[in-house]
Amino acid sequence: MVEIDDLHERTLLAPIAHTGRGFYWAVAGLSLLILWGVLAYLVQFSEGLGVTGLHQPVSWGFYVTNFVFFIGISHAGTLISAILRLSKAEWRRPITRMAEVITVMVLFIGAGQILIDLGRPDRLMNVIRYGRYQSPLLWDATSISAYMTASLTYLYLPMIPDIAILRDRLGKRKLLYSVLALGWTGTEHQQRVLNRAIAIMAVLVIPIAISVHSVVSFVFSMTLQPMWHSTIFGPYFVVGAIFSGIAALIVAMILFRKAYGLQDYLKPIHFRYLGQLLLIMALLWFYFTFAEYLTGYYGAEPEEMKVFWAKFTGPFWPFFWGMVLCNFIIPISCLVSLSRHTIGKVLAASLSVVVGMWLERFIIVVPTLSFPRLPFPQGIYSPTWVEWGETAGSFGIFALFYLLFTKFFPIISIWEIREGREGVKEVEERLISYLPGEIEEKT
Amino acid sequence: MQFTRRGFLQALTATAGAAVLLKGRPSKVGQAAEDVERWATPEEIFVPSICQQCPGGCGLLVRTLDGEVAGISGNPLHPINRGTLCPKAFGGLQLLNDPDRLKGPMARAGERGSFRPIGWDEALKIVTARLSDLRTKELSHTVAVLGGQYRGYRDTLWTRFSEAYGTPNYIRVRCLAPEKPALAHHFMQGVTAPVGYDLAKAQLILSFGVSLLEAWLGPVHNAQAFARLRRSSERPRGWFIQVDPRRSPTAIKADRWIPIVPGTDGILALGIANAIIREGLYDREFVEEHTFGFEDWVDGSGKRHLGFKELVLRDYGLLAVSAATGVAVRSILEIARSLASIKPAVVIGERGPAYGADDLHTRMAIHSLNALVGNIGVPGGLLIQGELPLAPLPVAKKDEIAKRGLAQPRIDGAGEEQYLLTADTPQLLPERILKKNPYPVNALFLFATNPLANHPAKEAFAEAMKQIPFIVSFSPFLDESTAMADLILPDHTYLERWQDDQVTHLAGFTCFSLAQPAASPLHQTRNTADTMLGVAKALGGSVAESLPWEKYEELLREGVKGLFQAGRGYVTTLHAEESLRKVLERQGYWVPEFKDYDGFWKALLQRGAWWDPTGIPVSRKALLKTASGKFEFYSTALKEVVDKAVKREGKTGPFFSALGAGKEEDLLFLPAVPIAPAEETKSFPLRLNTYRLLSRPTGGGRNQPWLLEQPAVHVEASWEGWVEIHPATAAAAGIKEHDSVWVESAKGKIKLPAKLYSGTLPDIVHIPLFGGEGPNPNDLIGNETDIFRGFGLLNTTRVRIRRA
Amino acid sequence: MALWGMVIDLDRCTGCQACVMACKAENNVPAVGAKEAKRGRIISWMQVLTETDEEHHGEKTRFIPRPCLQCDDPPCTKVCPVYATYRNPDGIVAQIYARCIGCRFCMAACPYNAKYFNWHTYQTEKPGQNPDVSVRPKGVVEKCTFCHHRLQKARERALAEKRDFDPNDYVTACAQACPAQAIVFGDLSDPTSAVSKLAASPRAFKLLEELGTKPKVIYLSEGEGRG
Amino acid sequence: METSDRLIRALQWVWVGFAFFLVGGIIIWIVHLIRTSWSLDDTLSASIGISLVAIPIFLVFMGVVFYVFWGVAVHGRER
Repeated sequence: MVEIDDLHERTLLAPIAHTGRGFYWAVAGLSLLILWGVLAYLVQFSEGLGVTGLHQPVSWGFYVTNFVFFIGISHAGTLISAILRLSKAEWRRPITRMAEVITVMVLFIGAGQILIDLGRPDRLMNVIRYGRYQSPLLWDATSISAYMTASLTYLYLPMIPDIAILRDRLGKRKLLYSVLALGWTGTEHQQRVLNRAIAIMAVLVIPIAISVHSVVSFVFSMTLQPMWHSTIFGPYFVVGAIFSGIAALIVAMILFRKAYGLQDYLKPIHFRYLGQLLLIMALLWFYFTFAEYLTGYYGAEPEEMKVFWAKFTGPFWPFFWGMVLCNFIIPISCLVSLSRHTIGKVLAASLSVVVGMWLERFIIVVPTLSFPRLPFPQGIYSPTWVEWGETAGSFGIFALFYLLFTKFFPIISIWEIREGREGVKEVEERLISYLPGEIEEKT
Repeated sequence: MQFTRRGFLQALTATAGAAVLLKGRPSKVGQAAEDVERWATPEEIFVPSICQQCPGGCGLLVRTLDGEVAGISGNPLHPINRGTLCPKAFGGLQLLNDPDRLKGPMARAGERGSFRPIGWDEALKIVTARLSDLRTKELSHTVAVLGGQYRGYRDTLWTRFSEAYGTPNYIRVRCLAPEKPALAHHFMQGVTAPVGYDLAKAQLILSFGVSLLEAWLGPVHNAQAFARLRRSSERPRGWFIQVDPRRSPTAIKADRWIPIVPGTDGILALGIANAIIREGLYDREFVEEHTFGFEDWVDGSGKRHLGFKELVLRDYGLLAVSAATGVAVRSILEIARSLASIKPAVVIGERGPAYGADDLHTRMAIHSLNALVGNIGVPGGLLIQGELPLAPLPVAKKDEIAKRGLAQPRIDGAGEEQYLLTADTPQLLPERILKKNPYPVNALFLFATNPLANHPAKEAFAEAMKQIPFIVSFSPFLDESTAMADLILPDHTYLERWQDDQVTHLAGFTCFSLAQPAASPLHQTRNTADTMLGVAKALGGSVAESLPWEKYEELLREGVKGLFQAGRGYVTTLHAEESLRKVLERQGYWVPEFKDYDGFWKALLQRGAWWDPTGIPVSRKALLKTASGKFEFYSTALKEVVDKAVKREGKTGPFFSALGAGKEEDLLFLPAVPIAPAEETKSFPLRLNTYRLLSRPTGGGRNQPWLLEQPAVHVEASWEGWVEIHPATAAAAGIKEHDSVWVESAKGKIKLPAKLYSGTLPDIVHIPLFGGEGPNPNDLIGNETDIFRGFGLLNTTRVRIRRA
Repeated sequence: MALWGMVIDLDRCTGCQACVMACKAENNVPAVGAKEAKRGRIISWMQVLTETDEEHHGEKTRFIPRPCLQCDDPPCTKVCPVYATYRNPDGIVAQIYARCIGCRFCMAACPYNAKYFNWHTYQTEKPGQNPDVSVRPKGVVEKCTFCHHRLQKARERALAEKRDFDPNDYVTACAQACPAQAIVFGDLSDPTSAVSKLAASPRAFKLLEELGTKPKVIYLSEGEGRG
Repeated sequence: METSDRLIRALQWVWVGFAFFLVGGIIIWIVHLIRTSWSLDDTLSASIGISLVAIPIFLVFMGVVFYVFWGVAVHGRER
């Protein structure tokens, strides 16, 4: 193994240089989950969607919930790293790549949920040949493919300098790295081109990310179903997405911090800032939920109230109150004071938010379908092992690809850390420039 | 040889072309022609047929493509259903193509239940050998024939066979005898033909427990009448009151649902009579001139007799009636006033299962309301069912053995002792066979009936069948009873056989439906009529002479000749032509449509039915045929029968004591229903009421998936029976919707899913007669017998429920 | 162009389900079996819905036979991503079984729940089926088509007999089978047709009319009392 | 310019070509959607409206990828 002298490079390249036993255990566990998911899908593909718990009024269930959930998590990455990069928040440096990787991985899995949900996946080409833009599903397809290309580019560009380091320092996979590094030698012209490109992408990604999740919500709000057909769905889903995105990011950061010993890169200060961001989003999310249900309750249309009471006191009350508990009560109580053992509190809050947000998507999709407008005979939707299998498989695939990514590329962007250390003086001047009045020269 | 594509096609069409000319449609000429046959459009013929899924007798139009049945729709010309159908008719498609149908005759191999297929000739040989052996041993009377719910020439054939063979035991196992008048009508009006109800013109229908729109004799015809009652251009919207312990779909569609304690319909009727009489709303003119026994009267020997009016005013005060029936006084008054004011009205009190213990007097009480408000002899009221002018068949020849056999007493004891008034008492069969009273049964024929499923005393029946040495079943399916048989001679389904149906009892017109086989038989089954004609011929002697026909078709052809020569009625034609003929007939011209009988027969096969719409006897003279020529509240005919029985057996005899020992003398002959004291209900608090579903065909329809999947509309159920429980009663027992529940009676217990249904009185649970494999309410029903109609009492059992 | 529509008189309808079974026989709609039915996957193009109004003391129950209402502004065809369901020139919302990818978006969008899904392969070629209607494979959505194949056959028969098409030749299986003649089918655009006259009755109302889907099945409410 | 250097450069062209192929494919698909909706006369306005937003965005992506490739891989080497 080549001796790597620079301190940062050594710690940040450590995960790529050698793989510990933990990695193999993790891969084994995750591949078990994936096996369960693949098995479940094969059974469903041969026998039809009848093996799931779906039935006549409730034609959508776990898969659509997972679709919205994973697309929601994808907002963690580019949106947060783009905003932090544009607002020049220095503490973003170790976080941006981790966030962007979540986005790219989870987008593929999110879009994959739609394929799993199709009754006839073998006729997918029909969407290409006979697609029609009047259908919100096609809006989804377009905006998700735009977001996918945007986040892939936005992930790839800042990695070029790091891949160049890998090409020079690391012995392994020289050809791959040299191709991907696009001949990066760190010249001043290349640096200027890269910075300008990243700036453009940062600006471009934010509106696309917002469009993705509002279009995902249009799949529901464009229909005439009670408690779906409402104007709040667009922003509500975007807020929910950012909320669940930050939570997922925090969980990933804590896991990698522990696994790869990145304690002095991901300091408690990072978690305190992200925790506060999570707190703000929790309050915002609660505000939107409160607004939606209050308007529904006050308006008291019979069909709306049927679904409303089904959520509050009817068969779906455990999921609804579980959602409120996980999304509001636990995060607020954890995140209010982050001075002492920040990591533990933030981890608890974000884990509960991830679970809560999955419940929130479930509460939006299933109750409305379970209580249609006309007195249609209703059954209660209970998912079968196939649906649990595919959910577990999706989480497994996401975690496995994330783990493999850390084996090929540094999870924290080395050149940005170095740029941060060198540019401290420049940051100082910028801070002073914010202050009013003349800057008297300090001798 | 290298075939170019074009060459191949030319060769193909050439052979196909030849094939077409050969037999009128492409025959199977080698593999290549297979595709051609599939491409060629099949020959589409619509064959009229008759639906046998219930006794309604609706006309079908079966669509056949190259001889294969591809669809069923209503026969637009048929007078009963005019092209419309009920849901069961479409189950016929699945009945025909049912994979579980027996493929051919089978004989028992080893112990009961295991069978080996045999050929038809061998099967017939076995039957003939057994029957002639019994005849020679002078045991012809020990042969019993059980017949289910059918009518027409199949019934005539079996009657002739039993007479010619010499057995009195041709027993009909059915709770509804549509071709005979109800006992109440016979005793109060002396009619011999069944009484019909002019539902189409009635302005008010008051129905006591008769689920018009679901069961009872032709729901399609009743639905059409109901539709005209509700919305028709000629008259305002009619009024429909349903008195029923259950809020059945009929009660839902009624303007008023009157929940009532099961079995107390008669008491309610008398309560209504009380209200009508007290407020003087009854039809004074009709009651004074055309009824007998209304006022108190003195008979020849100077003895004072209680009149109907005095009976009602004395015993049936509104408070007492309301307490007994659970119907509020206000409702009783409302019914009475609307019944008296809305004209023409009709009160229907006639249904398959018995109302309760005292069924005869209950029906007399209900029927007396018709007289009170003068519905008799007016359009929109009661009618008499006309006679079908079929050609009389030569009398069956009876040789010595037959005469001696027929002289023997019947095994079911119908017409003796307390069952004096019944034609068949299938309820008593099991115990009398077991006790070998009056004699052991050596052979049993089961035709269109499955006693081990739909007979209330089915466990006893199973025991009884074990002792019968020779059992023959004609069922096309291997149902419970057929599994116990020694020989199975499977019958065609109704789409594969010659078929007739003489519909009586509906809107008064007489209708004879005739059907040729719609499709060639799918399996080696045979029309039971042909089988029995074959057996008769093989038995020879007087049996062969009294059943001379080669095939069932010839019997039909001989009988239908009567219609041709009747000089009235028409083969059904398009509506326009029909109305023209009616106009002509009113002026007395009846123009024969056909010159010869062949033309008449072909047209009848082509159009499906013959009917005589005109001259429906509505007049009072036709309706009141009693000795006094009046409507008899106090039935003199019943008195005669009772006096004869008393002379024969004395007052302690079984008939008199069953009829009403200890009651006041006059109450026997008046429509007096005793108000039973509230009985103690300690161990079995709830009452059980069974009912028939519109979607369940006779014969159980065990394998008609469409009908099994959506059996009912008022509850959410599919593929299995259920028990309807009032939400309050269910909550008390901790039962939620769809929980499976044990329903227990003194006799047995079954497990069914519970359906919470608020359309019932809290202390009654309802179980549909679902048929098919599932748990059977007959396991619960006690074996009380209705002494007037010989069938079991289906709504007097007391049960209790608990969560399974 | 003919505007095919249907009037269902709820006063006459007895909830007997003859229309349901006639539709199943005519269109080879499968019976899904006991297990699948218990899971709530019954396919019934025409379905009689029972609306009970619990609050009223003598609670009122109403039978509503509900085919596909063939809306003129269908919410289901808007959302289909592959043009597998569309409003054809005859005004009937048709379903292309060969193109449907089974995403079930149209099922979620239809406020009347008139669309049904083949969760398994329920129906295969069996004897006694109607050859004019194709059997649907697993994984596709199916719905009432106003017996559209009967319209095509009626047109072909008119062509074969060299006369112009008579609207009365075309009637749906449910309208033909209804014993109470509660279902009347015909051309709404022709003012002399029975359907148009009935549609003008004061009792006429449309199901969920406020949603603006402009359904072509018009219901006549039940009458009260006499007259 | 040893062989491995030329191989890397070729592979880099392939890598960027693949990116162009992807984004270009999506643009062509959107155009195809417009054409079908125009030929079927099925809400043409929706297709055009969305493509007015979508196609420029994808073109921008193409631009950025090309700009980076040109700036880093081709010119940036020397200066």
